[in-house]
Amino acid sequence: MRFSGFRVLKEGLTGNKGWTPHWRDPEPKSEYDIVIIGGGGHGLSTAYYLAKEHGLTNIAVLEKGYIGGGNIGRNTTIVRANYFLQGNSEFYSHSLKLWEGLEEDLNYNVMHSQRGIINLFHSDGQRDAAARRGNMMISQGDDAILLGRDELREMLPYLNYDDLRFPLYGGLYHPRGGTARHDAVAWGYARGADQRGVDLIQNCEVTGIDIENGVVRGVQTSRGAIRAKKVAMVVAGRSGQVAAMAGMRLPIESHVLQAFVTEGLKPCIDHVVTFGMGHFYISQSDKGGLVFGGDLDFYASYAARGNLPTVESVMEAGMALMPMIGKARVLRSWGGIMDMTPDGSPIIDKTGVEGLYLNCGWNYGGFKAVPGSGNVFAHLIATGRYHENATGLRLDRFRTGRGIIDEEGKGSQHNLH
Amino acid sequence: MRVAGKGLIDRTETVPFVFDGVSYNGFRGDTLASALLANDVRLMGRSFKYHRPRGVLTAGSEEPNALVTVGEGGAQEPNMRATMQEIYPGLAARSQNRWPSLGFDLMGINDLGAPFLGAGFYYKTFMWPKAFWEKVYEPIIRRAAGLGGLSGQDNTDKYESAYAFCDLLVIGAGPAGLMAALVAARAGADVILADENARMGGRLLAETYEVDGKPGHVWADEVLAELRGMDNVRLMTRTTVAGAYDQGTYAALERVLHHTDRRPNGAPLETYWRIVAKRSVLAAGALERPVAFRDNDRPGIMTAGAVRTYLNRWGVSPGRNVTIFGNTDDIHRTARDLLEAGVHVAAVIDSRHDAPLSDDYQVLRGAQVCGSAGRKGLESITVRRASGEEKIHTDCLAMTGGWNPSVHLTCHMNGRPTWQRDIAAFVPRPDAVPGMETAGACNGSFSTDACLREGIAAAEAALDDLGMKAPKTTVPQAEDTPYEIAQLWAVPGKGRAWLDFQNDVTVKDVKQAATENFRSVEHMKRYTTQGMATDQGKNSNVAALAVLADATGRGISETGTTTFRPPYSPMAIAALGAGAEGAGFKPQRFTTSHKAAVARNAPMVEAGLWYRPSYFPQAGETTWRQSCDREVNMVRQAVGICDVSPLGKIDIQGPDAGAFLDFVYTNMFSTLKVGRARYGLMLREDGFVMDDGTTARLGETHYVMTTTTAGAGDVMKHLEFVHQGLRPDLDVSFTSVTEQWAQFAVAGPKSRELLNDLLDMQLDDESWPFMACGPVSVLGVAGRLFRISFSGEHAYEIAVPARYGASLYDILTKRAEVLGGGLYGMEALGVLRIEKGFITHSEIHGRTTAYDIGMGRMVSQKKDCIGKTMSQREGLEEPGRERLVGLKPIGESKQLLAGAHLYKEEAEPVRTNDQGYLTSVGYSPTLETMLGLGFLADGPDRYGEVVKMVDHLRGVTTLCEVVNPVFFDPDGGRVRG
Amino acid sequence: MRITCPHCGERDRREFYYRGAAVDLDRPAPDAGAEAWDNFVYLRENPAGVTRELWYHEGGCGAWIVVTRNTVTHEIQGSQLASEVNA
Amino acid sequence: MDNLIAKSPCDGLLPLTVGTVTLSEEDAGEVHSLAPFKGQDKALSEAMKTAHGMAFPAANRATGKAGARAVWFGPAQAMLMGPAPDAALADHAAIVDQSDAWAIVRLEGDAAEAVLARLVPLDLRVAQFKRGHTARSLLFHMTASITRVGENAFQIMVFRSMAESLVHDLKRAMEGVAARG
Repeated sequence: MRFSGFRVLKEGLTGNKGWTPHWRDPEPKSEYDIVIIGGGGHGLSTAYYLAKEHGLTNIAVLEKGYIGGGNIGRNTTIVRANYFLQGNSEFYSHSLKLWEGLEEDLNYNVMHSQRGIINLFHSDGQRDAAARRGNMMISQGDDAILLGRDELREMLPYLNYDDLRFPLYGGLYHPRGGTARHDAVAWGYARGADQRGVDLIQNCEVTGIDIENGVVRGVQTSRGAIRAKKVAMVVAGRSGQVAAMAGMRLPIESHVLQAFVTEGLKPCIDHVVTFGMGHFYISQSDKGGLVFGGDLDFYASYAARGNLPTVESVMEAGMALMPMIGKARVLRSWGGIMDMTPDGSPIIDKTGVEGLYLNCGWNYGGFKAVPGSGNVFAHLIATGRYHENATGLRLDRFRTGRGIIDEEGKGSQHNLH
Repeated sequence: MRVAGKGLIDRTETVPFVFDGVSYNGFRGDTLASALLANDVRLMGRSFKYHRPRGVLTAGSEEPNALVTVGEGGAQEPNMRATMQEIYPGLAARSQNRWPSLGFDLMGINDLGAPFLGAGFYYKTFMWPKAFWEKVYEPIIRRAAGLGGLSGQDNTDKYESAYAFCDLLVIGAGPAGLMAALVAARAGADVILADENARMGGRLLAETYEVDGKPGHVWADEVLAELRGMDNVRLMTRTTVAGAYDQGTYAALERVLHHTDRRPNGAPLETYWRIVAKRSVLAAGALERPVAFRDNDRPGIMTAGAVRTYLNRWGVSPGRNVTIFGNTDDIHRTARDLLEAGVHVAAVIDSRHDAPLSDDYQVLRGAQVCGSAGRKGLESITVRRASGEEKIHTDCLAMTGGWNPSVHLTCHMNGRPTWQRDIAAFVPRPDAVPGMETAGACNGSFSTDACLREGIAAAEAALDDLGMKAPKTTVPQAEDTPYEIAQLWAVPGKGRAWLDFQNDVTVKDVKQAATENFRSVEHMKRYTTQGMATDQGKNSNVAALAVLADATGRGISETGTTTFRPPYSPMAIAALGAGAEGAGFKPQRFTTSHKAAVARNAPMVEAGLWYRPSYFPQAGETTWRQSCDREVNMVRQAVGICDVSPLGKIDIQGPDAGAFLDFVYTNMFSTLKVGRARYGLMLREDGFVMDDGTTARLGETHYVMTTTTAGAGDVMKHLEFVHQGLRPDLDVSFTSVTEQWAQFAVAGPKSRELLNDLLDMQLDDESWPFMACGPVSVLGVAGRLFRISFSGEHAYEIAVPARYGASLYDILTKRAEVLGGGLYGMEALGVLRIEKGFITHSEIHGRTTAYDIGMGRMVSQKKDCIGKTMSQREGLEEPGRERLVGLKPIGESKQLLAGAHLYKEEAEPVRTNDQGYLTSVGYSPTLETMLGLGFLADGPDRYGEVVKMVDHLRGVTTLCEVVNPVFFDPDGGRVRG
Repeated sequence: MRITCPHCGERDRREFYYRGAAVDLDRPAPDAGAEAWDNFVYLRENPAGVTRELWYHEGGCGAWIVVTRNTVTHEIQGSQLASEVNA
Repeated sequence: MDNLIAKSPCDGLLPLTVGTVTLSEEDAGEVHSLAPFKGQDKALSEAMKTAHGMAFPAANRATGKAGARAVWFGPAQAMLMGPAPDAALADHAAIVDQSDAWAIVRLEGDAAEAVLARLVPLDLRVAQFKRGHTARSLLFHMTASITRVGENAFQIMVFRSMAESLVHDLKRAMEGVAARG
């Protein structure tokens, strides 16, 4: 079924009786060409692009819970391409371009809203770092504008210009940055993959990866064994456990990142605003809730929930930066499990096992990467070669020291990125 | 309608208030909702999507409909629950999400478009044409967003946060909570009893139960009086325990002043509490659920429990001609209470075929309400029986679909409640929150007797865990009516039957979601927005789940639940972030010279929580550059003074101090002579540069290390880690002395002349050569002197105990000025160090190695040190790495910009041609040109080459010559001279 | 969250700085080889369950401690001074 | 001839009274950090007893009394407050002058505990945190040393440079507590 305004009108006039499932619930077959472990955003988009761009459709996506139940359903929905190191820059740029055609491509309104992102800076040194970043963004073909204090004040009059502890010097404005409706992205890719013949298998937990003589043969699951020529692990948040089934140890530590949404409010924040000195970022959803977050809780965790010190420091940053949000009430808080890597950048690579591929280490930047990640990962799986925009996301960069992509400059401690 | 002789309000005190510009009177003790109902106002809000007219559904914090805005300007509070907002003289509230008025809302037109606005409609449309989303569709959708609004002004109220500790936290002060608190308190435990309401007692205030032969509220007051008299008990009213966290930590919000317009100086409107409790008892009660039937959302339709609460607690009947509908005996209790109060009961519709009959009112057994009518308030209902449908005139329908135990807090640590079929509700799983017992209605035990018993049992269990002896407690006498329920979620039929009232989610929406394969409960929730409104599904989740289970042919427990997450009730950002406004956000650190610098009009800049002067403007100077140039020249030609106290200083002592330093620095310190200082480079274990600074040896076993300002804390942490974690065998200790000493740079050719006037001895090159250090007497005060330089000039740093800092700064300034020098700030300091090619964190930004910054040879090959092995990885020493160089403009453009990137002269300035970037720039008055430091691929091999600096952001392109980063005095003659 | 410092007893988590897995205490010899160093600096067991990790009582007494903690439930099973591990 | 003039950390900021609580700057005399060398803990404690009449404090405890106190500051570290350390101590411990490194204040009054409960994540109930108990902890965002020196009196130490923030935060807490009556 094709979605359109006309279809909504027609169904509305005929009692909304004609809607059909967005995807099937097939039984798993005993063998596939490719098994993708993980039915989150990255796994679904990988399946979608394998089918769409490489004509491969004998694919199963195995999801232990429900489609889109991982971090794609529990993030703060920010989409941007504002990185400054080689390796990241071209990759996220590629991803943003895919975002920009996503609704038409998927025939699904994911509400990608390019409302602009502003990263604030508070000193000459921070302005220099922002300039380095902005210049890289432009040289990559993306957009960036360096705002001075007065221009910032015009755009964001509600910030605290009077007595902010770290005075506002300006901001790096990324007009093409913005937000999207997170769940819809998962559903759109799921529907697109399903329509092209991919089997989405929910409630199917992988319990083992079969490897013979260094070659992958298939997986064991809670719904039986499935043979496969290629297996892709796309399970950020659980990467360590799944990789361990293949005997691998990863440069990843899992951490909890909390996020918050307030009660619905009339529109008051039109952009995504990032306050680095306070580790705080905020936007307002189309439904009216202020969606915001901050730093990790900083301790390793698989609990998908956090504790109060981080809650408070996020709220404190909000109060410091924009006191007008004080009366907004936090409706819900939640936590996601983050694959934290030692340089804060992701890993998309082959492994030491033939036919076994790895996509992990999204830190807390995985949402915006969903189209790009699936796209380049599909390319790698289908062709065996790195996509031109993903040559730097290698697993061995830590061992060799070659091409470490440490945007924060914090080094090997996983939770500092 | 106010009912005579009922309610726990103070009828002697009339309270005037305003709603939507109309003045009303209520009584002291009323909520806005009870007072409006007393004034026969039923319409209190509009729903989110369809702008349907709505009245109160409940009498508690879970209210989804009656949300109002209170206050004006910076004190404006959106989305206040009329059911919780106590009235006070002068209270002015207004309705929300309507235009132009609550009675006539143009957006009500959405309701007519409902067939096209069902579940998930927006995912399927607004995609064409592409450009219309941001420009047309999204702005329209956004305008419709939200219920209330923020004022846009800075919050004018004060908030505070606080900590509390106790042996036992009791959450909820109904019969179970009161009993638990009483038992634990009598045993001597430190008890905190917290309740969301203004008055403690829970349902005892809302029902006509007796306890120990007294009215329930009287019994509650007696218990509270006893508790109030004990100094091991803290009673916290208007306090919502909102979240359960690890190791017995709970978040709670106390609404301190919302019930009054008094704002004493400094008084908090709200206090956010973190309560640390060794044990807790959850006695949060239960929430009644509505029944879904066609048009079940009209003002006048509310839960039966709410009707009894308004009647018994506030002496208000929400209607004059009431009908009652439901599936438990509660409906009969409601009928009896109303009749006793003299309110007419038109009919009682009991869905159970075996329902009890009554002589006092008409009971329609096995019947269901299947529709309602009335434009802005209920006028009639339609009842379906086996015999057919029948219309009954009524202005209030009290409905009940049973009760949901308030399990929310037990879910906060990922506990999933279990389905208990006999009460058709979810109950907490035991030990879902470590240390928490559950008691009473939140446990699925609904009779008063069960609540009292479980309260006692929970307290006894907690006391046992605490190692305390429980006193012997007799259970007070109370009703023990069995709870009999026939499941009833949604009455079949046409039309729209509301589940989530605020978000306008209907039974049809849930069924459509199931049809579209959003069968997982999480999918259904996210697709329909069911349970995502301000009540977080407290009123609707279980019914929606039951509808989904039915639509997908599964049982309820198999279908599963969504998760309740903190907070239980929404909490203001201002409360959770209390104290962070303005200067409170992070500590401010002031040097002893701060006031003097400010007095000289120096703009202060922030650096690692410290404030430092940027430059010192003098008469006639109109730009910062003029001041900066003068200050640089002053240091190069005479003498300059700069407060360097914010640099980290760590005192390191012990027999193994030298060996320890050899391990944390790349270079040797055990060989340093006493009375000498040395520059040191410190790596992280991954081989990248961590920090740098000068370390001086004051004695055989005594060093003092200098760190960068920003790195001081991290370096201390690192030293402690290396010592405690890796080398506990070494006898060494560290003490921060950053704050002990006020330290000033005295830099320039006349620095020695200046100091010789202040010290009790004469400095010369022999006794105080470059890098010498030692104790001195400064105007009779014991201080320290270091002959070190960050400017390349003959320079010293002089330190005195901080109490003398301000005084010494004044004296140094005065004397420097006499010598043709004076103060210099961070701008000049920056230029001076760039001229010399000295690095700061702009260069050691965490991604550079010793090799990259030209200090590869400082990594001693004679010993191991932190970071050494990893710094020698193949990828970190191979050709192509970006390494430190100096850059000088040589073309037409003379401008350099930090953050600009470097390209080959002829190359297009795109990423794939990127060769490096500039980290620091400054105008050198000494060399009369801009100078830059930067990183360039294979930079040191390219001295003399011309490269192109491009700054896309600011539109600047400059050709630069690649040079050695030491621009000025490369042999260092000045620093030694 | 509350963490037990062997010196100070149970304290609020906000007083502590988290570093990572206690593998950081097992520093290889300089010549142990690339694999050993990769294991030490970068690779992690990262269990969903009980783990040993390093915390610093930064807003407290300054002790580095090894905490045994469950990453799924956040239950803390014990803590020990880091200085005793390599003593 | 110029003379160096001494200024205390809270110069111009204190004293301050709000409601029942008074905040004042404490003149603690000399302050020295004592860190015993390996195996010298006992010897140091003995030397302290001999010279200053107080033992090296156990963890989370202060010894001595007003005017001459030793406050536990961390593993193998205590602050000797009041007297200058006797020369004999140097044989057993690294001694670092901290006389100018800390802003030291006294918070006193009926509601002093309630005021600190706004800022300090410690269980300060008198049954748990008695006179002579001390803790290194946080005061809002600052690292601090907090010692109960009387039934309703606490000694608080933060870095000298943060004196203004200390007073700012405590004043706000004092006002909030006082306004509740």
